[in-house]
Amino acid sequence: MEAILISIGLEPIPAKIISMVIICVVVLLAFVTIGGVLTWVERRISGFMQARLGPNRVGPQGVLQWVADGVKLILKEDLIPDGADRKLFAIAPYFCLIGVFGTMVVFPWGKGVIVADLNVGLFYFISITALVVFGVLMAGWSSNNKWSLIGGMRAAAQIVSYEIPVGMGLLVPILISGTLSMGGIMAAQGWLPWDWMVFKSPFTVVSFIIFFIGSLAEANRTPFDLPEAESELVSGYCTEYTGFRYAVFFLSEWANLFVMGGLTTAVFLGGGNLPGVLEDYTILSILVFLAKVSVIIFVVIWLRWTLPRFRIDQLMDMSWKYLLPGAFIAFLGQAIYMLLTQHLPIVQSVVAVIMFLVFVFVLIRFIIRVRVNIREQRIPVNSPASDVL
Amino acid sequence: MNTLEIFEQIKKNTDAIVSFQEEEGPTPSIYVRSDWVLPVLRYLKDDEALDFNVLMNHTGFHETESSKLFWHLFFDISQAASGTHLHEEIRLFWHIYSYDKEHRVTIESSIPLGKPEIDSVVSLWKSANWLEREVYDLLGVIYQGHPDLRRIMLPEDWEGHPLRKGYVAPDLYHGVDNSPSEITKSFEPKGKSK
Amino acid sequence: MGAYFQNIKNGFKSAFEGMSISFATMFVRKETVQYPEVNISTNKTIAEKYKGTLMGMPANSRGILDVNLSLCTACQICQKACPIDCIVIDNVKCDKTKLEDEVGNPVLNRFTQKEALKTRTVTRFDINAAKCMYCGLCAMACPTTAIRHTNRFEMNTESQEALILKFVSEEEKARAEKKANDIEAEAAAKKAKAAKEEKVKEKGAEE
Amino acid sequence: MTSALKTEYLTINMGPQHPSTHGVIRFILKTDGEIIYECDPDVGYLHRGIEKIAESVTWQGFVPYTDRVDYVCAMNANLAYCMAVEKLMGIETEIPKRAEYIRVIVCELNRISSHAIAIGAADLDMGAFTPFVHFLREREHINDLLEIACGARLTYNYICIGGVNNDLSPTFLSKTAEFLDHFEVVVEQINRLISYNQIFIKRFANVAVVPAKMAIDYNLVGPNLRGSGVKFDIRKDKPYSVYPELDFDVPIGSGREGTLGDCYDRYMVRVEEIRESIKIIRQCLKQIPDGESKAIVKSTIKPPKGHVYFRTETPRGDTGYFIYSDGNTSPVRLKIRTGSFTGMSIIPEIARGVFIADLVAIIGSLDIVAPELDR
Repeated sequence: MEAILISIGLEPIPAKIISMVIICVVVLLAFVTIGGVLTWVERRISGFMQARLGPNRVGPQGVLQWVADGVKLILKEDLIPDGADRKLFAIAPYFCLIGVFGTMVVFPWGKGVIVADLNVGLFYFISITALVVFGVLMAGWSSNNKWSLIGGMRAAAQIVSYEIPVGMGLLVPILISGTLSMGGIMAAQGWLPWDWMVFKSPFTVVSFIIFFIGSLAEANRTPFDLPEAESELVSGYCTEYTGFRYAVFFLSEWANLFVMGGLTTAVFLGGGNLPGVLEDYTILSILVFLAKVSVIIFVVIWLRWTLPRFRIDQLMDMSWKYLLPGAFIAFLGQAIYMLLTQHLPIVQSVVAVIMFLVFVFVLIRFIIRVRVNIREQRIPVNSPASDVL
Repeated sequence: MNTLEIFEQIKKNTDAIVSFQEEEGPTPSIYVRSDWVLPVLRYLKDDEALDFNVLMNHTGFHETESSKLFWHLFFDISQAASGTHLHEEIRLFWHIYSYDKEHRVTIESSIPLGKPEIDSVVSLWKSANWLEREVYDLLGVIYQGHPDLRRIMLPEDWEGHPLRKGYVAPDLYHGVDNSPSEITKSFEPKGKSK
Repeated sequence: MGAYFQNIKNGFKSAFEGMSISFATMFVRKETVQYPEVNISTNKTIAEKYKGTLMGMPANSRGILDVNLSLCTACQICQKACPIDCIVIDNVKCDKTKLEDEVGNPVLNRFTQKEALKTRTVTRFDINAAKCMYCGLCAMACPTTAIRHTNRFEMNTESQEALILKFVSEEEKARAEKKANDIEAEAAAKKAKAAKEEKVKEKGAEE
Repeated sequence: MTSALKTEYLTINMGPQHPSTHGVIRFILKTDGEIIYECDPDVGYLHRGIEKIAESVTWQGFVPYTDRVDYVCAMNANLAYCMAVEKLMGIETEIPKRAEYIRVIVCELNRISSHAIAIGAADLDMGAFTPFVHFLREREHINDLLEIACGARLTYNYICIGGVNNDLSPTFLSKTAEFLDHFEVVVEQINRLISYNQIFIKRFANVAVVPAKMAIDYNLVGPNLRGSGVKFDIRKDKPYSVYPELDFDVPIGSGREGTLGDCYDRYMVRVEEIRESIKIIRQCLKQIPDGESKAIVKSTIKPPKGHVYFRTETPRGDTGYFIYSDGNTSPVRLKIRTGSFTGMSIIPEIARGVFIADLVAIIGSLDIVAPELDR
């Protein structure tokens, strides 16, 4: 970008500033659009999973629904409840927004398409997303609503607890790639499935599952959506919010979903890696990356519309009794495994292929179950009768 | 055991003033004078052969017509009543059942409207708690010894007991106008008295 | 320890099965009825645009009440049967077969009921559709099937007054009342005449 | 340790407008953090005075009101009232056989739809929205069927004193058979989706245990009582209508995932009752005789003077209609003892020391329907 601006005759420093502004605007707009579209995607997919249609009125297939929702929310009155801590109440949504949008600095859109490939990229990623918990806690506290307060407290307890398994889960890929930079971790993987981080060994599979569950909890998605558990806490920390602030909360929630998918893809699923011959096509790399992210997002949405929600004590049990020991074992196991197979790359590849085959086997089992279930649901009912008008 | 046998049992084992009622409807019942209700029900619950372990239902109603049943003459339940409600009374029913012995019985009693007081049976069955609160709320029966006698259906500051005959609902409650609209009035039947 | 791993296993197993079911649902027929676009009033009309498995309204569906005044005998049974007083009927003593319009043609020309029941004409038949609970008791009670439920259910209006279904218009009412007055006057005249004749007769007898 | 950490209690107002109170019910909670110390249900928001209305409408005219007592299973409420009046009039033996079978078919269909809502709402309270929508879809089919039968989808007014208002068409019978074949499989699938889910089991198991003695003491009825292990079903133990001729089981709680009488037992009793209802309807469809569908009853009903307390098994358990008649065209007193009422009265006792999230589970597992509770 900078190079293009210089080539059309700008000085280096203005060119740098202008290019930075352009990149910021582009990425910001991209995130807003993605967050918005994801709200529609979620509602549409949830509709299909419940034999409904979902929003299909605004635009083709309802794809512009999020614009209509956004306009409606922005036009709403900005209410601050009586007795609320006005300053904290006003500022809380933006903490969430910053926490999520700050990740775009190290967000690996594809091979080499990254705003700043920091050498502590992963570390930065985890730290900046922790800002979300401040926003949620502030929202819960300042709303002057007991349900919000409980929601905020739950969110704090939950996110703080789940930072640990997530961090431990990420240690395994870091161990393998030996770097914290996003680009470095992506470069440590190949484009074939068995070159991905997730299939490298049984321990990476475990750490992937732990990381995935943990990041679900951090993104406040079902089965870990306790902070806003609508059947218990009405709407949790955002009960009292309306209008634009509410829109900001929602935008950051769905953008967070995308960020989470991006991190999972980059660290475990090979990012935007391409086969050698296609390496120069950056657009293709971005597309591959986005395709993988969409799969992850689909799985997350799918989980949300399938599973019930945990209770707060079970949530803590899950984190401390199941995920954390598992993550430790995976980390130690991977270290020992790497030590043992240090000079046997063939064993490593064979294990990776076996892991991939296991995954394919599970997938086939899954498809068989799906077929059975489709057949069961298609048993006819209410077939046309002649004597009913 | 049927109601008659249970009646014989009560007669034999307690000093309660009871009478057997079978004229009214398909289910016979046992009439107990109001001050004997708690001892009789306690006996019914505690006796091993009877073992009435569940209070299915408790209710009552406001009987407006002057005494028409012969037993009123004997028991003279309205002796303590004030002059205005001399013949008006609240009849109360307890329907009890035994899951083990699989028999049921209806106990009834009546109390004068002027002094609607009776012993609570919460100490025997916990389900009586809310059932008695409901009767208190809607009929104004005061239960002696009830742990938590508050209104249950209506708001705390409601006046009157709606299930009493002749109760007129207030047209205005906390500024909410409850009087019928013009349309409703135009639909009121002329000849039909409600 | 066994329970610990059993928990993990059961958790994954049940989540696996659950996810297969919700995924399978994506491939079955969508049940949503896109209502204003799909006409749901009968099974045939719903099938035109709708692919799901829900049914249209059956023939005996209890919608908004309709009254066929040519069958109504003003017996007021429906008014009495209605538990919430949403029907009100006024009538005058007048054979409705004798009603004529301005030109002189009979207003009604087809009757199925018995002669004896034609002696009354309805001057007011109002149904408060806002209050009606569509229980069907009036239609069941009606001896001539004059009042019945239709398949219609849409009734959006701007005011509560518009929800009162008036089956007798003002001019019909005026006409019926006029006719009733005429009949009454006629009857009175006849009576007076008869009385006069009687008197005359009596006088004659006296004389 | 607990005493050192003890803080002031937090008083929270749950309801009357809360997503999971199943209607307009209010709970005043005193909590220690998230743990409930005291729970005081405040009911009556839906008190419409139906019992008072009964005193001014005709006997037949009260049937539509029973629909409104419990709109989730209006057929069963119709049946309960009509059978009580028939008993009072002494015409319960005159009801035609066909009418009795029709009553059982529609009531059991309604029981299925009511249990579907109960189970679905419990799932919804646990955060799983999809099973609820699946159950709503299946219930929609039952509504379609009952609409063929009587013309209304929710407030039926189908069962009347002396039989049923109109005969069933052959279409209804064939469509019901088809629906059952579909539903039997689909309901098992929905169970696999949610009822056997590990998270769901963990949420419901060992929560709010009601031992049999306590259940009887509080007069819990229906599935709630059977969930505590008491094998009592009025359809079986005090049979009415044609239930003695039908073969079905009474499922009871067994403590399969925890303690006997916990939320999961109550929930699973409902799941199994759906299976039993399917069995009952299948038998009825096979055995239903031809003939009249309504006994001849005068249009102006005047039952003799007297009182009756008649119990029937509705989806929310033993619903008793107490009627006192003085021989006039409307009852002197009509009292409806419903399952939700007693179910609600046990909540202060079992909701002590549980999480707020568990209170939601308790309400869901007790299957409380607000209009039935307040009447």
